[in-house]
Amino acid sequence: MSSRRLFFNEAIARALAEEMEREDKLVVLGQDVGAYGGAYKEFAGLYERFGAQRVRDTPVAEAATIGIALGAAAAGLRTLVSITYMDFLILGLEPLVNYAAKARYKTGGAVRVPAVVKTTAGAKGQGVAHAQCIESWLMGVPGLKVVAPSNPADAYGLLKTSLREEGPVVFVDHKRLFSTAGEVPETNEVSMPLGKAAIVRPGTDVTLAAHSYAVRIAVEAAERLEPAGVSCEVIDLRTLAPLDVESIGESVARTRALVTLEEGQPACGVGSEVAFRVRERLDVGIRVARVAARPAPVSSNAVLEAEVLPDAARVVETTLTLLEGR
Amino acid sequence: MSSRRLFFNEAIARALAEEMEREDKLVVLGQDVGAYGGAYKEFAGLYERFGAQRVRDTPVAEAATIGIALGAAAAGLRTLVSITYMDFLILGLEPLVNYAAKARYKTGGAVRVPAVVKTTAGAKGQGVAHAQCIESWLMGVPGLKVVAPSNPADAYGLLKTSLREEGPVVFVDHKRLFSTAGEVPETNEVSMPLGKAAIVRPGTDVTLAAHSYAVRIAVEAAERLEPAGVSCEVIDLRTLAPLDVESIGESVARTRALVTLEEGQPACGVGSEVAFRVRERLDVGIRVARVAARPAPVSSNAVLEAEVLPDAARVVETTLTLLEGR
Amino acid sequence: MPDRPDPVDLLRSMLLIRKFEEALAFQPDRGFQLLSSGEEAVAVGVCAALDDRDQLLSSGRSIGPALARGIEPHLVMAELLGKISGPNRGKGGRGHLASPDDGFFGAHAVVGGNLSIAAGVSLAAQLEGRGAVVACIFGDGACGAGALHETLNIAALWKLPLIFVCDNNGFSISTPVARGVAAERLSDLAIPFGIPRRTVDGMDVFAVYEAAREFADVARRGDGPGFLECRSERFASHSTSTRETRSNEELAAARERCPILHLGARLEADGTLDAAGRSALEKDVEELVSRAIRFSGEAPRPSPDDALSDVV
Amino acid sequence: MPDRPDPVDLLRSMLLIRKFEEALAFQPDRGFQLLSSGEEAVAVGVCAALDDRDQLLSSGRSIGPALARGIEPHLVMAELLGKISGPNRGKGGRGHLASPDDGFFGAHAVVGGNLSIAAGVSLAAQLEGRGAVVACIFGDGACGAGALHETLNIAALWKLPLIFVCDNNGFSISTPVARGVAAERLSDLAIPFGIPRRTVDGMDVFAVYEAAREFADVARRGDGPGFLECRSERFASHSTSTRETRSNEELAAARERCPILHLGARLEADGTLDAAGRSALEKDVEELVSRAIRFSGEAPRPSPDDALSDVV
Ligand SMILES: Cc1ncc(C[n+]2csc(CCOP(=O)(O)OP(=O)(O)O)c2C)c(N)n1
Ligand SMILES: Cc1ncc(C[n+]2csc(CCOP(=O)(O)OP(=O)(O)O)c2C)c(N)n1
Ligand SMILES: [Mg+2]
Ligand SMILES: [Mg+2]
Repeated sequence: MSSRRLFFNEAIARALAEEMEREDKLVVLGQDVGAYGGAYKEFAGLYERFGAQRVRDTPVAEAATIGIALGAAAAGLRTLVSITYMDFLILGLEPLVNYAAKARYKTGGAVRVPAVVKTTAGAKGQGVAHAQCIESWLMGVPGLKVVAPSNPADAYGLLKTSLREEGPVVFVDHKRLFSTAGEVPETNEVSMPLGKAAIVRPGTDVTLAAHSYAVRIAVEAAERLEPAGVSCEVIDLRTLAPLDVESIGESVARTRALVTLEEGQPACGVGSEVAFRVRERLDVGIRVARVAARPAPVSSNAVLEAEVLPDAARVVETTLTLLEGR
Repeated sequence: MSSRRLFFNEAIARALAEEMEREDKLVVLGQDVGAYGGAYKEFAGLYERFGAQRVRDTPVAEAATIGIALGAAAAGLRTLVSITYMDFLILGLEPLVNYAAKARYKTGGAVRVPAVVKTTAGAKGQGVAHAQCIESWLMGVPGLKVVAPSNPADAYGLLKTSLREEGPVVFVDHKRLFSTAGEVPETNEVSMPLGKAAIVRPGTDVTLAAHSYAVRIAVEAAERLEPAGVSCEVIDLRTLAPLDVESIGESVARTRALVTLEEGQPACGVGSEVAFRVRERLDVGIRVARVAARPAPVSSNAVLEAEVLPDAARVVETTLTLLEGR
Repeated sequence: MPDRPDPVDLLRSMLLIRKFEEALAFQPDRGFQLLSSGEEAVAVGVCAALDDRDQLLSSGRSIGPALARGIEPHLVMAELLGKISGPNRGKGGRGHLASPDDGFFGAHAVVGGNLSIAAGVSLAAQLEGRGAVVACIFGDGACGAGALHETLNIAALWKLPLIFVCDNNGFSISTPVARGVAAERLSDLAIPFGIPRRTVDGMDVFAVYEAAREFADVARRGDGPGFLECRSERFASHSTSTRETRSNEELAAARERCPILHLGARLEADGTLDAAGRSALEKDVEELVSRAIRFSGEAPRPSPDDALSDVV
Repeated sequence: MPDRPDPVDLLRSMLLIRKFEEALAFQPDRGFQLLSSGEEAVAVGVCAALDDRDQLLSSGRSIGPALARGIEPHLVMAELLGKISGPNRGKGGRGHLASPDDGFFGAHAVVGGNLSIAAGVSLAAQLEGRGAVVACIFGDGACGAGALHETLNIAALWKLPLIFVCDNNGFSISTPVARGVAAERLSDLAIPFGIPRRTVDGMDVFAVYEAAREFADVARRGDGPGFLECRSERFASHSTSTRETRSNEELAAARERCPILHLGARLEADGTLDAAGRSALEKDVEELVSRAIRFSGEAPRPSPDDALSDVV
């Protein structure tokens, strides 16, 4: 299949453009998503092409904006609502968690909410309230799907799939990913199911499991560990809910060691869940460690940000310690 | 020390009355906390005793109410803000997570927020949006302490301690606990530190770790397992952040088996964190299982509610399966 | 939709709500309920202004709105009592009752939580372009919530076909409206956004109907939202398990304003409905209610397996 | 507090903000900044109405407010550049700068997030009973947020000593206020709550001062909050890393309204400040700014260990 090199933000814009072309009922809402094209130009071109009715700038009112997107989807539209940063998603969790996630259940199937809530996680110099990764909160909400791609091809594929789901999906991207490039297949087909992790680097000694931007850190760590004689298998979770425990489990069954990596906090994080589920599945003893943010807010201060965020050096160190005396 | 039998709601009211007596700057805010005395009478008598300035009914505006309580605490008062149900705490997480939890850090120590956010978790026939237990979300927020007592004495002791903390504390109680009774020491002293779990029932074969109402379920399960020859040690976590990993770890080091129990969802839940931390600490292999809500919303429907919530029978079954072929 | 609803139909509809709730109160396993008795005229008046295309959303005080919108009483009763024959298979109950096919998009037990959802439903209606409107009933308590502000603003900016119906029964649980909302008239909350507003006697079903009809017409024409405050009385305590905070005198004064009493007297006085007609009407309604009780009594509860269906 | 502030002081304060930001823009490691250039008169006018007991809170556009409140420029610069000598040890930065001892309770980078916090600070002031007031500066963008409604309502109910200062610079990032808020005048948002309101020219520091002073006096007397809308212009793009969306003509028109230009001309015209006085003033200010740059340049960054201090 032929492919084209796109930036992550371009992959999002392309997926949206194709899906809006295909589905008249798909409407995009969010702050500065219109003529401005989004904080990271990930909506570039949509307003010009589909107009102000279908690409709607909203006031700074995250709660109502999400509620409106969900209500509209429940009533027959399909919607994608953009929440600039995941920190502000907190303002609009009420309709997402109390209404949309439960709508199908509580109505006994009478109402479904085919909406995508797209939001940007991660730290990049903007300080304590523009930096958080709280995707783990959403993993424990029955009725929500949670997607967190690490590269343009997955962003494209998973967004298209998400936009065709029958229930609410939270699509989490990352500030540091928008300007990364990658090959994206030249196809309009939807062929990337939710709930499938990917082995992005095969290896034999340890499995590194990560999602979103942290996958790049994991790969970097794997490259650094190779000369030290440690062969890392890097797994990109891609979807956090449903979680592809099977693929991670298969990998760990081979490597017998798991290091989870995430940019968010460790406590009740993605890593603790992955670790629990994998161990539950395997009947052999495995070594497990997790790497995550240190337990502090993420300051805009470059020194402090770098210290709190996980990096390849910490993954290397943790992995070496874990494998010590193998 | 002499003690008196109190209901859980009375223990809360007593702790508050004593602390308000001692500290003029302590103010209580929330819906129907005034003359009405709170949804569960847990504020009974305070309004009559301390007046409308210090016991303030608020509009249905969880976000601003929490923000005001936090801002007032930051500016020199001490506040307790009541959020009737934890489901509505979602509406006011923004100031709690983005402001209060980070205030001390982001100001380099210039601002502290000695506030208690009290809220009621758990299901009791009121349906999908009046039933949730999301305390695990808060465990991953640096800067927050999270307390979740299971009995009147702990509610009394931990609330008093929380009201004297220098930073924000979330105090989680439970609908089914208010009408439970227990002995509460007749002392005005504060002697119950945060971060200390309690062994509420000693045992040798397996450690059951739970918090809040689930502790009662754990004890019930332990009683049922005894005739089957399984001796359970029940640990009441009492504080979720900080988490007393040391005590749990010591217990599990002896029993070599851990079953976590919580009413909330399993994914990224309290149990997964407890399990991770305990395993990280011990250098021996242990058996671990978790019991939590089944992955669905909790309906007001009695049949469905009972099916989704964890109960003693599931704890018994899980424990027996875990210990099989010991 | 007829230009003016039949007053006897309105009376029937209000009577149905009242008698339905009286019967419900006698059901042993009725659980936690919020009753609409006293506030029937709000739901019935608003629904008289809606047609088949339209959708209604309510707060957790949903029984009146659901019945007024025409969902069959036996189905409502089954849902409230947790039976599988309810429109939501007994999963939603009172707090989340929904039947979009009947034009009742649903209740939402989070105060103020229905507002932005309703605006979304009205956005879908607007883009569909069939002239449908959406009405959203919320309480005076919800007027303290930021959700109202955000939704009013966007509804005004986007000229959404949405009727904000504030059922002001004077209380949010124990808190009187004067201590919950600083606005003198709750409809004043619409002023800044340039949204047309009315405050009417919520115990007068015609006053409610006429104002709702006016806003529905405006919205259908594409001229955007309206804000209708209906001043009503709640006859019972906040919920079936909440302590009453009003004195007997206050309660008696509230019950004096009974919308059924007043409309009944008026129809008798002007000869529209004589004693015989009235008792036939009552019998009809009682029959419906008995059938609802019978049906829901016989209907099965869900099985435990249903707990895990329709999740994702 | 003098009954009327010295106009030369106001000019100096505005000039300081302008020159401070010009210097900041040249710092290589300045990071992500939101500048107040063009909006100086809002912060300076409001601060002229506050005294030592009072507290100010701002949005993430905090540089003007912090300097206007009198935090030493070298300390502000150190904080913005992430140095340990800043009032927040370099942890807060522009988005969360705070110095309560200087009467600047703090910036908060969440739009609308400072409103309820400010109301809480004003509740503490009210209960303390020393007549202190709190001013909270927020943008036009924040007027779409539910936080404003909830806070206005409670402030009105409780008569909090709080001045809501809306710095309406016409835009929320790329969104013009007319598409963000349906209210014709943003101060109309106060109407339903019975809160006194004013809309003034935010480029005229005296107009801002006088209205702020009036509301401060009201609040100090115990008569509750006020809402002051100041219509201003932002001279740069939303942030130092945001694309500009206005045309050159629009920008030029905005800059025509420069508050410093106008006050300078006026003071020259009426003889208050002659050319020599003006250049002395400029030199003073430049000296302060150079010192700030020097000081912050030499100040150390935090060490990685500081990342884990002051968390709980
Ligand atoms: C966000 C939220 N906060 C609190 C509650 C608890 N609660 C349930 S009903 C109710 C009263 C609301 O009053 P109002 O809006 O006037 O409606 P009414 O009960 O009078 O019909 C409250 C506070 C809730 N359901 N949702
Ligand atoms: C709750 C929230 N939503 C979105 C943002 C992103 N954001 C940062 S500044 C800004 C513009 C706000 O406009 P306005 O209130 O007018 O302030 P101005 O930037 O014009 O000073 C936005 C949307 C945010 N910080 N917080
Ligand atoms: Mg009410
Ligand atoms: Mg602005």
